[in-house]
Amino acid sequence: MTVATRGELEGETITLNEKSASPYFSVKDIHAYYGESYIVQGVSFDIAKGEVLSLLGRNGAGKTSTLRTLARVDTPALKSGEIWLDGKPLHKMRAFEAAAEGVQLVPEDRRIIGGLTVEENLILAQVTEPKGWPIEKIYEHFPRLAERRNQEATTMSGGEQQMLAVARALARDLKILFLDEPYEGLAPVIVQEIEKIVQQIRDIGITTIIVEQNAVAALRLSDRAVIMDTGQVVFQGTAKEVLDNEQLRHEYLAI
Amino acid sequence: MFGNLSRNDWLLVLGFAIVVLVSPWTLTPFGAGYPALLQKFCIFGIFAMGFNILFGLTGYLSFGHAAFLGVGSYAAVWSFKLFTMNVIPAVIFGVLFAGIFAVVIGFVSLRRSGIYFSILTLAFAQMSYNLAYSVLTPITNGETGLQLTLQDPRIIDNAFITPGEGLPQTDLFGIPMNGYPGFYFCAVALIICFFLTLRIFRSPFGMMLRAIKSNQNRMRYTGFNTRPYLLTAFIISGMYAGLAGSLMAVTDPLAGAERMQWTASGEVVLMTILGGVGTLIGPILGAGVIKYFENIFSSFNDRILEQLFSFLPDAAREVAVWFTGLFVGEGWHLTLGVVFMLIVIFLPGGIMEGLQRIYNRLGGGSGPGAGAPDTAAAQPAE
Amino acid sequence: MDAIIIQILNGLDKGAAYALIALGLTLVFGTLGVVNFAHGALFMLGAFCAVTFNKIITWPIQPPKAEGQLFAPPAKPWFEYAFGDLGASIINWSVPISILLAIPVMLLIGLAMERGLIRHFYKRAHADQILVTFGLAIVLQEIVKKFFGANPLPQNAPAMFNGTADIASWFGLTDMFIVYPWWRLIYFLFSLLVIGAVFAFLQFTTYGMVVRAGMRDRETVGLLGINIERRFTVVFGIASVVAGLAGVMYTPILPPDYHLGMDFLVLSFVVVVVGGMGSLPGAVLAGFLLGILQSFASMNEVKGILPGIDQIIIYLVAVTILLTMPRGLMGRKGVMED
Amino acid sequence: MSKLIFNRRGILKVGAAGGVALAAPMHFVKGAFAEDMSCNMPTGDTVTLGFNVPQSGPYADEGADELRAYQLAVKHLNGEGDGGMMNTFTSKALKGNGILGKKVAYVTGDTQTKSDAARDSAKRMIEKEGAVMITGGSSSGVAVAVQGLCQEMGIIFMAGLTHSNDTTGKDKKRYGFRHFFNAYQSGVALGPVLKEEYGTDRRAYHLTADYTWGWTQEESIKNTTEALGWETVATVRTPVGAGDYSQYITPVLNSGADVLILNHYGKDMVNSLTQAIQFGLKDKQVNGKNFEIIVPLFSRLMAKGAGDNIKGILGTTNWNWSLDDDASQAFVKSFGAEYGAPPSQAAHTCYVQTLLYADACERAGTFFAPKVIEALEDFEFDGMGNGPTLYRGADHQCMKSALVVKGNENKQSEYDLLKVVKVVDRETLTYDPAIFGGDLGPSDAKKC
Repeated sequence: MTVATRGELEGETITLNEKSASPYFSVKDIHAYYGESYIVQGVSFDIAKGEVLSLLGRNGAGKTSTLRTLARVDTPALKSGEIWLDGKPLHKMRAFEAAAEGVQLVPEDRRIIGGLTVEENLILAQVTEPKGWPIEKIYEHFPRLAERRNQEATTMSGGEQQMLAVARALARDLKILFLDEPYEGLAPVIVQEIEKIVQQIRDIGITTIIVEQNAVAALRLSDRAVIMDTGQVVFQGTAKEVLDNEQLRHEYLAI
Repeated sequence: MFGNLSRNDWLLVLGFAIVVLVSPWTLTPFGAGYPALLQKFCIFGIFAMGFNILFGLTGYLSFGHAAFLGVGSYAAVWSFKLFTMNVIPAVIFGVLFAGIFAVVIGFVSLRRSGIYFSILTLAFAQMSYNLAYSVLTPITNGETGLQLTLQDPRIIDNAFITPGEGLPQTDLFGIPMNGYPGFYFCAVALIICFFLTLRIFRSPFGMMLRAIKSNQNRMRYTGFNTRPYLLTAFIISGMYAGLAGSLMAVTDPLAGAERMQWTASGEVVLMTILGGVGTLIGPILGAGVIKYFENIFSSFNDRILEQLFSFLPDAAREVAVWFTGLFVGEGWHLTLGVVFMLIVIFLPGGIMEGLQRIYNRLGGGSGPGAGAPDTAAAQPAE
Repeated sequence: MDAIIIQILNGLDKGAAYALIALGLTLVFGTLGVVNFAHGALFMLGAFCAVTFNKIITWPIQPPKAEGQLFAPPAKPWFEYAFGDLGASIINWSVPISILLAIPVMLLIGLAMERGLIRHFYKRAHADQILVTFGLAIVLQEIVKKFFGANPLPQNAPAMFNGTADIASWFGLTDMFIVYPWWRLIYFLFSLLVIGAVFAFLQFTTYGMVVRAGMRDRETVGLLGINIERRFTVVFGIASVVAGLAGVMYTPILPPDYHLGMDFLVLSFVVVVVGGMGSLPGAVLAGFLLGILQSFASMNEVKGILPGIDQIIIYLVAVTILLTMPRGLMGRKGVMED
Repeated sequence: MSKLIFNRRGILKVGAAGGVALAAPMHFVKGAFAEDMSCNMPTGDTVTLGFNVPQSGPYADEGADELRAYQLAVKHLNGEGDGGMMNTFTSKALKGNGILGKKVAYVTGDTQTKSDAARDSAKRMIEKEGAVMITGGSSSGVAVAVQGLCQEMGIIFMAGLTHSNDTTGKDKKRYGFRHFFNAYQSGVALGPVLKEEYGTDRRAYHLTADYTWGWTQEESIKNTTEALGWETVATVRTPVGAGDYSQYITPVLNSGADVLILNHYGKDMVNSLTQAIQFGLKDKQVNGKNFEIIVPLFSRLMAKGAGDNIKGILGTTNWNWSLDDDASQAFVKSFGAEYGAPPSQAAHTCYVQTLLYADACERAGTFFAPKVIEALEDFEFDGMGNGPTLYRGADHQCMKSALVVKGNENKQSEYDLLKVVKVVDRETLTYDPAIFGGDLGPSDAKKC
């Protein structure tokens, strides 16, 4: 038996199955729109604490939109469905409120803020609670950023910006991390470096969702995988199941 | 030839024509059944409808459309002064010159988009206004406005008839163009413009403009050159404005520089948005509402209000008169401001959206998009 | 030479007003993404803060009507009755002192406007924003007209700033004749002070850094747990205070009337766009640039060659700049282009 | 007359018949075209006048004061109140029972100080509300535009505040009448006073509002001052509504001029004067003389806007409430009792115009416009505050005295802003109507 979750209190019927606990992060039948276009069409999945999940699928399958919906940014707009993180109803929150609950999205284009230095980008992440790693600790782990702390952040290379984006997420005390295409557009050497960082994050035990074109690279780090197509979930399973399923790989991942 | 118009469209044109032509009777109970105001309804209806072809279809917000109105007026009055009091050449000149003006301004302004386009058009219109007001006085007669004089050559008229004593009137082959005949002339012009607008809305050209509005960038990436389409729309809407301007001169042969001022350009933007951007009828309704307010509300004075509230006891009457006095007479601008705000806040799609909602509530439609064919084209401003 | 220097001064002074208004306008646009047509009205309201303050402290105490006089003799302000010489000098300094009134009042007006109206329009089309704020501008000016009438209401600068400064002699230029009104010099310096304060706030405080970040990318700032909209409300309040202060201090130069805001509105939009939408330094630069060009175009020598140039110079420059520099002097790509 | 006219009439008839068939409602079928019917002749027991004044825009305060004067005039015409100038007016045709026994009613409209808006609003009053006469306006452009409209529609227009020579000069109309003086008369009136106060050796610099009224005023004043022997250093055109005039004022400093003439009115005048004073022009010494500023057309409401800056500045005005003749006193008393403040010159001219129209109808015995025009033309009267006055038939301009005034240095009341320096008599101000050209046009009645 477990303690009643928020879901139960709100009249949600939860069948107590053999896991006997509500999942750490739970997505229930979310539907989201960009204006009139129906992008996310009823996606549901759960993640356990500390798990790493790959969200895979072809271009335009709705992966990024799903991540953005989960991070509660204004677009796409969530029309229905629920998102729960550790008993907190994210679907009722806006991005800044979700961030206060420990949600962090590292967007695919990194969204390093121009006109600000590297250090200012990091300070920005610690303007509000909950704060994560102190900035000095970040510099220890990312010596490159320390070197460039007073440089305008957008003048750095793509890989460095990706580092900063991840570092910025770590500067907050995060419960779940959404990584959107962390390797996109980066040279192989840099990819390796980033991969190492993601590995570290995983080792710390931060629950993570990775969206990645490079499915193989993503699956290497993941416990489980969700495959999407045209806004819907077409497969859920372990990372290994995906790697072993030729047809699945061929049909949805082109690998 | 008119293959792109459905039966419903024809009915719409017919219905519209009937509504316009009977308006002298139907609008009288509202105090609007007199020629000068009815003429204004038609003229500004044309102006707003033309503006909507640019703004409603392509999303390009011109803030200098009044310049074309002014050019149309000046051209028409010059036609009266130089050639003949017949209105047909005046209208042709008005539309033509406004068109030429639109080619030049449009060609330059359309090199930019968004607010930069708006400011470019605003700048051109303000330059026209300032120059017309002062330096160009020989052409425009400055602040007073261009008027007919007894010394005008009027070469065509004078070749056939001896001028009578006093200033001649504008005429359509003998029918003087003031009062109700003037209104009917404008009304016919409005109906023709409505028909043309409907055709543009339904044509592939109209579809193309809408496509530009919804995704200009994508069209650019595909190597598609949108500018000729935009320029054509700009010129067409400039010509509508020129027609409106020349009709103003037809019903009242005077052309003033303030017709080109930014406030006049702003007015047509307000009319269009008030009525409903991108809708067929909306801009005409918007024009009607604003002109009605301007004419009717500004004419109220304390004495009329006293009569209106005469049934109240003295103290209550004073309060009522004072309070309503804030919004009418010299306070009519306040009413206008409040109405804009209310409409934009509560009816983002303008009056047309309001009508659509009422229509739906009355059970006429079962859901969005099920309304009248013209409102189906309604879409929020982008 | 003297003439040119004086025209530069004129341009700087004119530009100071443009820059202050455009600064606030850009601040609001850059943060909230709202095209605020009521910004000119805020400038006007600021000016009327000075008028109101002056009205309050000079509330007339009517001496009794003499026998046979139809209208009473000029009244004496009650402040003079109540506080004697101190009262008189407060009245003398009423314009600068009314800044103290204007700051809280304008802040409140700004916050109320943003919370009550503007916030509902963040995601609406720019056209809707223009319409609703334009409607608001009309309403505000009509209310002011109702209370203060349509005539300009002259406000005096403190007596010690009446008259002119002999600027040439400051620099020991005895062969030149350059005088300039004290109050206009003060206005110019005041504007630099305000502009400097705004930039310092944005550049050197964490709050300012957050705002700058929000102007660049409000979504990401939101993802970092910051409620940027609340901060932008404060920014709106600041913009409103800046416009208000510009208005207060302008009253001795231009007697304010209810229409003041509309007179500056179009011009300040041109300034903002020429500067580049969303660029604060651009707005300031464009303000001063257009002010100076306007002054030069008004010189007889120039007008002799190009009659009427002074009436269109601002628009002409705007067209030229926008055609050669697609996004204005310092605009960024993608802002307000569709 | 050529026979082609006849033909044209034929077409006209056919066309008009078509028009009637189309437009059957109201106006076309209203009454047969009787011999002496003109537009909107009252048929019931009231007569409606149209007061077309600026209610918004820069002249809104003047418009409000004009409207007050009109309402007072209506009261007096209807026999209410103390009668004001009706008691001093030399023509005794008005009986205080309305006009020709019909009670006077009125309608109002907002000109917005724009020609278009003013014509729209005049048209509304004529077409919809049946006004038999239109009066008002606070700017020459508007007056000329509305006057032209009234000529076309056959409605008498009694101009309010309009100072341009054009109104009764090149744009004069048979149906338009002006009581207010004009720029030319301002110049003539100012001349001797300028000579007396500032001598004959002066160098003048003009700043002129860049539109028709500004130009006629500049020309008139320039002619006057040059006749005195003054030199004109420069005439500079300034945009209307410029707000900040600093860039036009600074060149005056080093130009060698010792007199600045501001051909501005309204808000422009308030601004340019305020700023000129700020630039220290009044404290300057040039060529060994005190620098002077002249504002040829003054109004008390504008003087109020300029505040203390107006002190000691010369100008002209049509009428001022401080005049002590019986007529002015009666009017000020009546107006002051009603509204608690003295009337402005705009209010005065509007009040007088209304009375003059009513009186003309009484004397003509009809509202029939051509007859009323006849009654107004070359009408001699007195007791309206400007001494003996002639409504000149040749150009419909009143010939009467005008005032040279100075901003009061020592005011006795809040309203005591202008001090009368000199009352310039009618003979001095009378000029040949031919100098401005123009043509009154016909007075034949129009149906409407």
